[in-house]
Amino acid sequence: MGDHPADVLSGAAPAERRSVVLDERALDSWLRDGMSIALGGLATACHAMVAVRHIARRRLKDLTVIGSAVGGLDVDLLIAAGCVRKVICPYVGAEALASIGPFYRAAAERGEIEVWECDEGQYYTGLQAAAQMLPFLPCRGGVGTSFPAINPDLKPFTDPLRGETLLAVPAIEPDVALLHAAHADAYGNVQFVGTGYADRLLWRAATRTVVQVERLVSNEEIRRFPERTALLATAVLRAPYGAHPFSSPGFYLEDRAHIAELVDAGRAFARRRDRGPIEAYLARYVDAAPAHVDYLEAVGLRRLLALDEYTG
Amino acid sequence: MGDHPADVLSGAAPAERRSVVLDERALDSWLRDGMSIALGGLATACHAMVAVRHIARRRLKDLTVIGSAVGGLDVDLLIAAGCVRKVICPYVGAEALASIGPFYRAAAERGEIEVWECDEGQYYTGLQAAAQMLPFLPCRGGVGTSFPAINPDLKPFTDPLRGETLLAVPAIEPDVALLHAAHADAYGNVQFVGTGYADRLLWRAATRTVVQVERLVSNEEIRRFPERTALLATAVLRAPYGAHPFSSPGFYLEDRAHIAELVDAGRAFARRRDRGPIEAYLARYVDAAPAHVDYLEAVGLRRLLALDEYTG
Amino acid sequence: MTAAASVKEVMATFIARDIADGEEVFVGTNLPVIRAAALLAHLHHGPNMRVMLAHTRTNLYHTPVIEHFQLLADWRGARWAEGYFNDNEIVLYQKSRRDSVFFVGALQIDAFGNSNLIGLGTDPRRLTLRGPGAIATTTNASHVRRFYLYVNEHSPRVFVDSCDFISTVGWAGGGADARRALGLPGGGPRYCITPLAVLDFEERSKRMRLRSVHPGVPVDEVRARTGFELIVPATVPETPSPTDEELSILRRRVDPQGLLRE
Amino acid sequence: MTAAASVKEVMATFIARDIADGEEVFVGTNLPVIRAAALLAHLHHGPNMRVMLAHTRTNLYHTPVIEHFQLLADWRGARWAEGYFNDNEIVLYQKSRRDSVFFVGALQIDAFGNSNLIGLGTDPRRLTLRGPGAIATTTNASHVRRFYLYVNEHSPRVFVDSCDFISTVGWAGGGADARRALGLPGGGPRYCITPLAVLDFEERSKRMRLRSVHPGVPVDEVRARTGFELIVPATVPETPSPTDEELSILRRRVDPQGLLRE
Repeated sequence: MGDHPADVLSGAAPAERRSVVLDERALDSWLRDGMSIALGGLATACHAMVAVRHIARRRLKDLTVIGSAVGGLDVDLLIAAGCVRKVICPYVGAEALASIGPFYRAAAERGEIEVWECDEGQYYTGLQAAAQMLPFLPCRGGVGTSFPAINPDLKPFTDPLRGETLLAVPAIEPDVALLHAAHADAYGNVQFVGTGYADRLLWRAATRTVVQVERLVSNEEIRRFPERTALLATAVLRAPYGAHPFSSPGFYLEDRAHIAELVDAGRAFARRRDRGPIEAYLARYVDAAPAHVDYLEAVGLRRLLALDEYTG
Repeated sequence: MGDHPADVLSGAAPAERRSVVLDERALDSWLRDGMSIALGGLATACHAMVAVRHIARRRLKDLTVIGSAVGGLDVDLLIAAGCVRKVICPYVGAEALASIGPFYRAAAERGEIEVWECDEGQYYTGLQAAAQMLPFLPCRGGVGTSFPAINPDLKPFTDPLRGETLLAVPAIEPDVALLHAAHADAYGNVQFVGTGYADRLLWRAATRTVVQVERLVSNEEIRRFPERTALLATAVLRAPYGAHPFSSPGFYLEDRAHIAELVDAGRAFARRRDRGPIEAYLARYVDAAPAHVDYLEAVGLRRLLALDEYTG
Repeated sequence: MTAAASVKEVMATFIARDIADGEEVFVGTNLPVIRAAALLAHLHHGPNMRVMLAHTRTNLYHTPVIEHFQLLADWRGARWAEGYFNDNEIVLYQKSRRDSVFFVGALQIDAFGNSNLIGLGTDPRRLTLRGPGAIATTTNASHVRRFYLYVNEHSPRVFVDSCDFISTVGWAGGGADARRALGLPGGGPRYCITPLAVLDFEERSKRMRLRSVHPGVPVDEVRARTGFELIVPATVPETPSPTDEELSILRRRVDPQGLLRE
Repeated sequence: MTAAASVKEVMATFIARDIADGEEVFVGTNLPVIRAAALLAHLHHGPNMRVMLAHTRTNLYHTPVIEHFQLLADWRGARWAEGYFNDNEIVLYQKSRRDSVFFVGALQIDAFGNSNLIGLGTDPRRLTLRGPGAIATTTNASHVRRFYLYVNEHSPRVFVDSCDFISTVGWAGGGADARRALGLPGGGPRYCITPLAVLDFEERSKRMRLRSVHPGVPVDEVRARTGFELIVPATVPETPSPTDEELSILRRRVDPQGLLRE
């Protein structure tokens, strides 16, 4: 019965509803070597970069990184910092700004990371299985392709009812999901500007969910539009401009110049195995910026304010 | 290539965006004997009663009725009218107003309808399979129970990855879903007041979806809060008070006196096989009311206006 | 100062004390005792509980009086919402709600807490009594950390040697390992609450055991009105009554209409 | 009156004419020809098309000029939204979008339209070239009524005898029954559009066949730059050029920046 919370709690009830707002420094208690970490957002938008930089700063090791379905350079940065053992992601890159993540490509080609080869259908099927507490879910996408040969976790089987061949996709189970959203209240009610991509599913699949937000708002503001509440975070981190250098819907656009710095550093490494540029990048934007505000200062206020969606 | 819409269309492009607003009388073209029909809403709320009464009026035969997860007396009415061959629904009733649908109970006990025995987990799993175009999806709920014995469509199998025993649930594929919502524009953009229960999933699983709405609104009003658009209807039917005698969130409460009429008619039939009361009910509210407005007049304006959520 | 607690108030209090802060509760409609238990736990010691009401999630810790709604889908219950949820999500996405406090009603319950909402009879195509159906009990009870059996009637026709059909697994054929053997991750039934008593499950065999009798109920009556061999310890305590504080929350904030005192 | 159409404008027009009113199109970002084709179809003859842009669904039939956004997640593209969708829903819920017009890019394509986005090499653990990955092509191409192969390069290294890896099934080993045999409900690849030509699939064998060459492209060049035996009919027409109306929609409403004329 130790599984029963009533036995765990001392019986002394807290007098008030608890805030789940997290201090940046407390991120350490949520993250450790070897974890399986899901990263929210999509492509060049809404990645939880405060948390990602924190991981890079700590040089956590052997992470399994579950990037978003169209994974961004958030994944690339973690690979650059040497934190990643395995990537579960149907794509890693920044579209026109980098057709593929340079660190991802180099590390994959050199066998320095394991790539769990999948398409978005297989990826979402695995997360769905975790959310439903099922050992697997079936998927048709991949039948007749090289996926089962490349990724033996994707196992062809005969469906027990109609005898069709499908792929069995094992549950993809993040220990923690790291997301970035528009706002939340102190109790973890998270609302997006925009669609939230697949962040709801990452939350459903993950054991815990830490959400960075542009704004902390009152509980009353949440109750004003309850239909907009997308998920209930285990912990909330106030992080204005927290998706930088990526965009945050309704707040700011991606910082292309900054992204170019990262991509160029990646290409130097990919082409010449020259880690100079990325070490300089990490030194300046990660190691020398222990707090998020330090990072924002390093980027510079003028740059940040220039990222506006409509005057930019 | 006959499957390719370009070959089907005459090539002459319509000059303007087409309205999908339906005239009540056109409901016939959407419904026929033997169909598999999903009914939206939940328990005592938001059932598509204009469409349900239309089916009853036509005395359609041999329908497979997929009620909502907590099915209401909408299902019972169709059974009373002799339209139903098979019911796929984890519950049929009206809670405190009728712990179980009296016609449903009587017909089931007398073997006059087939009950596809399931719980909500199995029910939603089957709909999810249809929405994903999969022949089946696995479900854990039901392992160790009598469900597979009672409903052989729920087939125990060994999961191909971890070897767990799960139930394979076949796709539940509605030919048409009949829903009731708050409002929609002429192009089928449907928005709810409230959660929409599981209506989104019924839409995803069904081949076509007809939605009754309390209000038709402009496309501009839809675009004002696009995050509230829940689904895209194949056809929209204007139906103020169209969920009566059930409630419509934000518009009116259930009509308990009217529901009692129906329940009493059901009990007369269940206890004494006396069809008198239900025939009288059908004559008055279904057959003598060819149009929705005829039905509303039969119910009476005073009664309708008395169903207000806060002055009621 | 306060009048003596009714049996239903005692039952609600027993359940409320077993619900921990931070857990998820559904404020039901049809069963006043369970509704009261959930709200009493929330208002008395559960400021961080997730309160599910009319398909919304909320927190009512500072709501002075919580109006009773008789129907599940009564939209007026959504006025306090912090978030909405879809019915299919709540049933399929079990991982994010393993700490949901779940209750299972039944037409029949056997000695190992297996239960039946399907119906009575031998031929499922011709039930002598068509039951209401399993609603979400089968799937939820397979996954949640624990659940409670709750019945409004304590009689030999409810507590039977063997259910005509099983819609929700308790401890299957018995034994602490029974659920693991079936691959059910949920913790199984913790207590069975009836108008006469609280029953639990003996640790090794997982057979039903008399845990406490409600005030004024003789042990022999419980034994007599249970259709199977009930484990009865040498001494059976009385189900504890609510404190003045609990009773005052119940009567002023949760149940001013007095549904528990009818 | 209007300047001659560019090759990319010809390609966009060919695709646009093949898209029917009422179908669903994704307004992509990275491939200007596909973006232009989708919008041209919508504005020219598709007032009822579902236009998917920045994870929203909309209708732009009366939008005078449609600004080009370079990035998939550029939120400014959501300004016209009639509804939002989640990325996971769009990929998993295939039934409600079988009429989605889908495009598949590739590093390699074989004679039966099977394609590869995974990478080049023999050992998947040590690819000589790590590809971008399959994104949603594998699952979508398995289900949608038809899809198009689209490449920016027509050369023997793209059109190969056999792909190093297959991420998306075309006509598998060939034959009109190949996909049914695999249990894939989708209709398979309809055309392959390249900077030189439009290729289709011979009805019986489902081998790739030269359907038309773009203005000024010799048939021999296409044959020479295709790494496998291409079926070449006796007479090969030229890919039709846009009408003045189509060209004016392209240049005034869809692509005023002239991305298709670079």
